Amino acid sequence: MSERTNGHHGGNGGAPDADLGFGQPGEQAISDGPVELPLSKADFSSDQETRWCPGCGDYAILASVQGFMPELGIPPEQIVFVTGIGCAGRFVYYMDTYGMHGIHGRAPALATGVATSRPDLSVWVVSGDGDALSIGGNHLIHALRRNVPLKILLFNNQIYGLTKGQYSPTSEEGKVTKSTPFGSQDHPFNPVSLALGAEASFVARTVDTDKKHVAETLRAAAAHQGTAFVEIYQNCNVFNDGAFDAVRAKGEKERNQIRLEHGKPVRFGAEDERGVARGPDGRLELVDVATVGADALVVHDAERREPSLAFELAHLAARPTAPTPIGIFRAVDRPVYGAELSASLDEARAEVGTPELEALLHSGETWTVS
Amino acid sequence: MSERTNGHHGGNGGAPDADLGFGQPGEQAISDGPVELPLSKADFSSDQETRWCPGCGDYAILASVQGFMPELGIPPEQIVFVTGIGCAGRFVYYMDTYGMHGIHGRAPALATGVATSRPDLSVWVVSGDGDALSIGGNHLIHALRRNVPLKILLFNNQIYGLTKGQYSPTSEEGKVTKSTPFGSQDHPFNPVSLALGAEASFVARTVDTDKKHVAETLRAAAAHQGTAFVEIYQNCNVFNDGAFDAVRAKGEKERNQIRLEHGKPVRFGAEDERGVARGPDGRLELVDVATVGADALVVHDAERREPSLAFELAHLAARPTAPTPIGIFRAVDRPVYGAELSASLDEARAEVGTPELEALLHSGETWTVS
Amino acid sequence: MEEKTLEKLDRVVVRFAGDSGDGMQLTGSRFTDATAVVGNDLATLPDFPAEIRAPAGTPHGVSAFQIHFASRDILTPGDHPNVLVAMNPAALITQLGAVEKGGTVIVNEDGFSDHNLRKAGYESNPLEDDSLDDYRLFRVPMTSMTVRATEGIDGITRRDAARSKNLFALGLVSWMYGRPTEPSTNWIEKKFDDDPGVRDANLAAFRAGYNFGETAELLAVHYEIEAAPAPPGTYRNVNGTQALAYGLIAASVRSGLGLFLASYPITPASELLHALSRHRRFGVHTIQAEDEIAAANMALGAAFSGRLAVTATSGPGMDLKAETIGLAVAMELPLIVVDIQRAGPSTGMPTKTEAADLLMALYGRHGESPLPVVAASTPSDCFHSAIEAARIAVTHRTPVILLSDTFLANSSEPWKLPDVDSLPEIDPRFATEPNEGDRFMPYLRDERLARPWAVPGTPGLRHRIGGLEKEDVTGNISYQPENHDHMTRLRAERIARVEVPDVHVDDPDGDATLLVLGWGSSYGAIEGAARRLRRERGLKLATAHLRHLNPLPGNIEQVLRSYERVLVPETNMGQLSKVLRAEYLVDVESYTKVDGLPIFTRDVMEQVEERLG
Amino acid sequence: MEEKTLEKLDRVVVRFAGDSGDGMQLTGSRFTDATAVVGNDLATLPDFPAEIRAPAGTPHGVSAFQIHFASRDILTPGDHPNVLVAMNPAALITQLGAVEKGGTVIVNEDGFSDHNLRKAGYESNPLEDDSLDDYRLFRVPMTSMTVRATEGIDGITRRDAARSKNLFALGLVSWMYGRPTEPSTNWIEKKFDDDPGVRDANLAAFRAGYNFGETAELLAVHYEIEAAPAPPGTYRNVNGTQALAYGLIAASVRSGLGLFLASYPITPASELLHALSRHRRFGVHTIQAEDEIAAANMALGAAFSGRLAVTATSGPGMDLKAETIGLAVAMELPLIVVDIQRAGPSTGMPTKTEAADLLMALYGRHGESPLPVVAASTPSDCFHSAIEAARIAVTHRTPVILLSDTFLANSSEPWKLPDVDSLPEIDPRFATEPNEGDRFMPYLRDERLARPWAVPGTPGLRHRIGGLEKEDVTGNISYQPENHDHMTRLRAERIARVEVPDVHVDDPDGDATLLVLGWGSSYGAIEGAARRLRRERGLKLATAHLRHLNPLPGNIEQVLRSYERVLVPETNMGQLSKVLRAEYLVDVESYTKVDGLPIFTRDVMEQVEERLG
Ligand SMILES: Cc1ncc(C[n+]2csc(CCOP(=O)(O)OP(=O)(O)O)c2C)c(N)n1
Ligand SMILES: Cc1ncc(C[n+]2csc(CCOP(=O)(O)OP(=O)(O)O)c2C)c(N)n1
Ligand code: SF4
Ligand code: SF4
Ligand SMILES: [Mg+2]
Ligand SMILES: [Mg+2]
Repeated sequence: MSERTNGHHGGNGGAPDADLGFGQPGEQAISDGPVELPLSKADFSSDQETRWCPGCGDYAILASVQGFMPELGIPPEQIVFVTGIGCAGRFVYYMDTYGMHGIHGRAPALATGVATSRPDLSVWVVSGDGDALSIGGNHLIHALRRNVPLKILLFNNQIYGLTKGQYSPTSEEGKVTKSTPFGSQDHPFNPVSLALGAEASFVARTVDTDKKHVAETLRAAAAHQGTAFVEIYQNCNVFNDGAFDAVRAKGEKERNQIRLEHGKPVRFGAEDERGVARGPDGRLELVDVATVGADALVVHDAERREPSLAFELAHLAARPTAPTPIGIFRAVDRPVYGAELSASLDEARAEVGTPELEALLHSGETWTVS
Repeated sequence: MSERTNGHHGGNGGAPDADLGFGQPGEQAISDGPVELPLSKADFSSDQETRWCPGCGDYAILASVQGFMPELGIPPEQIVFVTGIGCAGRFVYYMDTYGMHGIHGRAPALATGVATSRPDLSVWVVSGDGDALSIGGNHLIHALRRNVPLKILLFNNQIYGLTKGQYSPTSEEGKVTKSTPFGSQDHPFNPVSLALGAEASFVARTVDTDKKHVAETLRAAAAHQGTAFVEIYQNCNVFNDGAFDAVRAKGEKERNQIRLEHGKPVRFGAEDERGVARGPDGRLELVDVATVGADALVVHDAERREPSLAFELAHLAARPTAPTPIGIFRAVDRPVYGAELSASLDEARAEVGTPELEALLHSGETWTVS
Repeated sequence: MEEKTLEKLDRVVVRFAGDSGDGMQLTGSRFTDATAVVGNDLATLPDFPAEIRAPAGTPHGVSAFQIHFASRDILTPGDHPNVLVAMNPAALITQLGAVEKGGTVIVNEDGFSDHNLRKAGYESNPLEDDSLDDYRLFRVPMTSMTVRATEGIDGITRRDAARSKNLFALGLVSWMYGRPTEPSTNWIEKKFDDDPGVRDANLAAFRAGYNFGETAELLAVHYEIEAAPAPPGTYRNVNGTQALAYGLIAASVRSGLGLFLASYPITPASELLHALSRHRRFGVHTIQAEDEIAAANMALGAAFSGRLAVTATSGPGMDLKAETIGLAVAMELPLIVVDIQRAGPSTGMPTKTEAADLLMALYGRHGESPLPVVAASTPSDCFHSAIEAARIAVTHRTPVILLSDTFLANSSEPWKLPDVDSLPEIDPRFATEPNEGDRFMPYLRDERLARPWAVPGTPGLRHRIGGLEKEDVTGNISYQPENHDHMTRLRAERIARVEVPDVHVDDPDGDATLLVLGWGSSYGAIEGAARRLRRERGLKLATAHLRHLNPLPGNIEQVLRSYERVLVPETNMGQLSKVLRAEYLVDVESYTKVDGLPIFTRDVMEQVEERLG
Repeated sequence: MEEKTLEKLDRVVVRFAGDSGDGMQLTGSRFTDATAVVGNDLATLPDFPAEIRAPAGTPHGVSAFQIHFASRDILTPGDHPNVLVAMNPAALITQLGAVEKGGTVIVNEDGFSDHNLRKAGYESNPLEDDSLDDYRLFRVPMTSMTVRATEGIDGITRRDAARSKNLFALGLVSWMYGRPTEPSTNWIEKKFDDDPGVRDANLAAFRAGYNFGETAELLAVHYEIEAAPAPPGTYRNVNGTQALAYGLIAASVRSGLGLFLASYPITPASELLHALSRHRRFGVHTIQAEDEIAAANMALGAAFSGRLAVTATSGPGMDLKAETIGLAVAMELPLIVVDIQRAGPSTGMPTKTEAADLLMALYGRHGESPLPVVAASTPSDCFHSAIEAARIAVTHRTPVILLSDTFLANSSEPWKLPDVDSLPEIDPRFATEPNEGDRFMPYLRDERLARPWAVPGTPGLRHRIGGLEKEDVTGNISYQPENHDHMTRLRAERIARVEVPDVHVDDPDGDATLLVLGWGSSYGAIEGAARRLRRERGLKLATAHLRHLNPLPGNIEQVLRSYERVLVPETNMGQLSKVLRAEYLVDVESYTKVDGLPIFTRDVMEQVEERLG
């Protein structure tokens, strides 16, 4: 096993805790590990043929991830992708890293086993809205509250792709699908809201085709020390085409993407002419900047310990069909689960052997027959 | 099966939607169903011997529930209690209603089956912090988002009682228990925060021994049309004694209980001398009323559609060891899952028989051999 | 134009194969309907790709549909196609292996571009080298002929037109086998009623194909397959999923119990959820649960509430439901658990068939938790098996596992519609009164050892049930050793007492020495093989097929002992064999096939010939 | 003071019983330690109430501890106590049934208040009516004598003092059986080092009890039980849980693999989580997961990462882990799944014992997913079975199910500590290099058919595994029929090839006609019964005990065929019998006991006598 340490995990090297590297491409690219050659996208691309439907948003995400990975400066053998079942779950086969394609919904638990037992690895989970929020909802919220060192990418296409088009826990009310010919009755989850309610320390949202924003978001996620949860709006052009057009389609996204940037006032619109301000009753509202004045705008603070601002922002849009926040909602440091422990256990283990085992067995009351 | 309808479910009778009956004891006690004799606590008490540890907080809750039930005016045979496994799970045996004692963590799903197939019943779930938040977390959040017509009582003692004292998802970080002799590493859930993140339409919190407040809370929960989620701080005097002393013990609770009342400014303290106000950066803060003035206090609005105020209030106290909100955080109406459907399906079914079945089988292309 | 030869055939197996986007399933089902109308017996099997929509032209994106039709009673979709219609090289390369040597291969020549050949993995063009020498090859430029036939239709581009090439193929094959054109043209007209352009293009393509057959010199022969003698009655085609859905609805109507299905999507069981979701008219309540555990619990909650409760899944979902099924065993409530088996272990091959969940159905729960297991044998038998499962569940107050598999779920056959009045009535016998003085004892049993079903809302019968061991009669929690011993044996006994009919043995002359005993979807292959071996080779063999896997029929031991040898073919590693050997100490012989395909008639024939040949 | 009589005894079974708060477990373990020091062989069994803390004085709140000790090799905690120490009426009413007729009953007279009698359910005082006529009754006012003995100790109230009455009982029984006082007084002194009041009160109570025995006229006889002949070595007491924990740690040390346990609390498996959580010094990583599914997946993730991965649970948790175990089968990774069986079905009787998960262990997953199953037979054998499970898992790259049960987990016996160097070494043989040219094939197999274990971090060996069917050698996803058939048979074959030692048969004269074949915790009862029947009745019977349930030992068939009759006693409805019958068509006879209690020596004796008597 490699003894390599690098800037990605642990406090020694790489980005210091306070700097999440928002919008500073390349900053994480320098590693203090003995990487021999600069890595390229090809180093992260496996020889398996991709088998998503032509036009699927998963392709764009795959390209972004493969393109972004070299930046981390982590050799691919130190990286593990873990996925569940679903179209999103196939992601693992296309990354030339170590990988586990688990059963439906359990990827966060599998990955917890990897990450807690091997803090030297960089562990990434890819999951779908059914995988992570329907059958796997419990493992997700528990990974989040524990703050396991994982990057969890949720490909949210608001539908079950692999099983051919049933509604998912993020589908809108009244959704007509094969399993709901009369329209679904379910009120959907807002994944960002759920994650915040579950104590997530890092919560972000991005859009499949927005390469640059995806990379920025992944960069911040990679720099985060605990669980980073990233919702990615992903178009399923076969079973739910256009679900995210409001924030994804040319001509609409310019109007509807509310880009959150830490420390900056929340503004959006083609000309940044709109913004978010706190109304007289204390609620956040969408406003015209011209009307309220730029000073009235809420300044985004992703590092606030108390998650309410992030929660309020998440609730600006119940569905991604109108102005919707994109970016990093929350990024705060809190103790990381298990990682340090595992290292100290490895050290402990290195010190014990036959004599200690002997002593252990002889502990407590013993007697001797001769 | 009884054809009885009563004021408890459906819109016909009982409390109108807008009035949740906060703090108005007895209002729900009048039923328009043909109840023959007024019901008493004894009607809801089974003949099974209670088997909790002497001094357990569960006794107080049981007494409150049994005492409150007659108010509903619902005959006991129309009521179903569903529980999971844990000390809390034993609750079902002591209620003289219909009851299912399910397996660990699955009570919300069992109860969803009961409530959606039988909208004429009043369905109550009793669960523990391990049952509902550890193994059963997923069913809980899905019941909440769907808004199934259930009342879910979470007996939170911040410990696994029945299995003799392991830490639970609500135990504080560093908790030393049998399974964590060196202290737990887990960051706990805040059940109210989790429920709000999961789209819960009714969220409240109360304290086992506070009979009056428990009854008030149950009353509002019963009047709520969808899923009502009630966290009850419950003392486990054997494995986690005193966990809630700050809000439960005489001399402390007067200081630390922040009673939330819809439409009222949020004040607390023995003399109501303290309160909650929004600070300059938009955050909620605990303040001295004398300093900021009563007008500066936040007015609680449990009926606000947007859940952020409730969420902020939930985050005033990370742990119940300091001033902590008690009461109804959120109570909003939104479509109830399944109930109406089931009634309409029953009607549909009443209209079909052999001829319709015959026609169904003959639908599509048929041919005849003679 | 010379006159074409008309030959008579007994039976034909045709497989249509093309890209997922080529509409092969539609072609197949239209051909099936036209075939049914002629009065042939038939059986079909669609074969979907594992991917949702693999890149066009690749082998893993091939979609196929096989139909077997005949002038006599047939039982399976056929082992090896006599005719393969291949719309592109990928279809040819993946499907050719199955075609009988000397069989007919009709290709859409236009699909064989260099690009497509490469994508399919051909190094040279199989139409031009010798790779098809063993077959009768017909090269038909289907795409271009379709485009030509549709020229001038309003609003139809060349691209649109090309998409109708499947109807050209349908027309051509319809001509070859003398299928009437009306069922297909009527269907097209109705289906595309509101889109005249598409309607006309499809009609033109269909007619072009048909006429091409009639006129082109290429095809000199066409065939006649006479109507199969069939018992009088009204027939329709059903696949196993539809039949299962109808069976559950029928059980609901016959019992007066509202049907409640909670399910979590999984291939191939999702189709049952889809099918039942459409039947609100019959009061069918369906819920897509958050997972299989929730689905099972919701169904159990509905069962307690007095519904005909069902949960349906496939292998991985069965694992997850195990604990809840155990709870249902302890609660003694009626619950139907449908397992549409697929090829495992683990995620396995989700679109392939296998029947390897039998031992799990019997033993896949902790502790002693016996329950009845019923297995369907043909697509239409899914209807009757569903009713049987419901009857047992309701009458005996027990969860029942109903086994089907991918092959049954997807394949279809003509079904003689039953007389609804002849279907068994199922009496829920709800408890309405106290049963011991003025008290209600939830575990006081009837002559079947079944306990009363008292649903919430019934005055005077309030009670509480759960998974802790219960005292018999009172249902109170009990840790008494004697009670647990009693209850464990009683639970076993009450399942053992479920009355199931004797297994029927088909031994025409009563002198066979070999019994072929099957269960599940191997029925068609076993029966088909037996008929052919008897007819063509005069072999003496007996057959029997088990619907009830637990309890086993009362006469099974005697049947097993009546034959020198017993062959049990299974699409698993010999699970029923294990059960029979353990139960009766009979040295049954196992034939196992675990390649994700159904057992073929030929497989059984080979096995029997090895033993009797 | 007259001299007391000293009688010699071979063996005694004592049961201490009282309220949960009475400290009976402590009394029992102190007595055990003093007994071990004397050199008696012994076996113990605690018996906890199901409730956490039932209201004092009620029958369901009774806590008991049984110890069997003897001057010869014994094997079980004993069937029926010769002596019952009952601290209150509830203890008497619940435990008396087990006591042998004519046995000794020592009661704490002070506990028999009217109030307590009523709570226990007595209508009249059994000390005063004739209900104890069949026993030798000793009424000792333990509480008041304890209070008197502790008078004057600083800071000790009467209430405090009364709580030491269990040490009075300990002292009294220690005198009766000639146990040395030092182990107990030393223990008290060390334990309450920092609380002199409590220390002195406990010492005083203990001495008062001891002296009461020596002086009071009540007890005229005391007993001597000579040291049992035992092989030389160092001994300690262990229960099954401790031994299992030590075994896993030993396997970690011997393999060099970090031990990783992910578990979700459940009775009785929680104790293993508790035990291992204390051993950070050995690098043991324990996680309390959110549920059993998560626990299994965490362990599997750790296995992939190169750990000695373990997940532990009891029946209901096994149901939940089934799907993940199937994934481990497909992934071919080492994983130890510990199932500490309890009485089922469903929630059942969580504190009672049963061994009814064998068939689930073998077949409780969908599809064909074979894996090795190992079962421990005695508390100390849990140590060796754990190492054996680890050896098979690591060497053969497979999940292994290790079965224990409530009885084994809780009962204890002296354990001759093994020489650590003699324990098997386990070589993980991690892959470090490409295995086919410069490529790495994750499913290229060794002579055992095991695939390479290449852990993340190893350069050049990047690969991806999962639950979809994989092509052999490459590990790529494959839907090829032939590959699936090959892989399914290969998975079966590689488990069948796991080398397991032959089963040892104990047939002293080689002329027995009856073989008693067991597995799991019935070992002690079977061996004990056999020894007594041979010694006392001269019966000819052979015994054998299976540690490996899958694959079965190579010689088992020949062993089964060597005896006219084979009796298989099980605490289930005959699960091993089923397996043996199916596998070998041998008409083994099943003795089944499903009352939540272990099999007793007497049970086996009766069964054998019925057949040989
Ligand atoms: C235990 C289990 N249940 C159900 C399934 C079937 N299944 C596979 S993927 C999936 C949902 C896929 O939806 P999502 O997670 O949103 O992924 P997508 O395909 O949309 O990327 C389901 C229900 C399964 N494989 N295993
Ligand atoms: C599947 C399963 N896993 C584990 C258990 C063991 N178990 C029973 S109750 C419980 C937790 C109890 O804690 P909580 O829900 O907080 O209830 P409390 O006893 O504190 O009221 C556990 C782990 C079980 N019965 N079933
Ligand atoms: S079904 Fe949807 S999500 Fe799946 S591969 Fe196709 S387009 Fe993508
Ligand atoms: S263990 Fe705790 S929660 Fe359980 S009954 Fe006892 S005091 Fe109550
Ligand atoms: Mg999806
Ligand atoms: Mg608890």
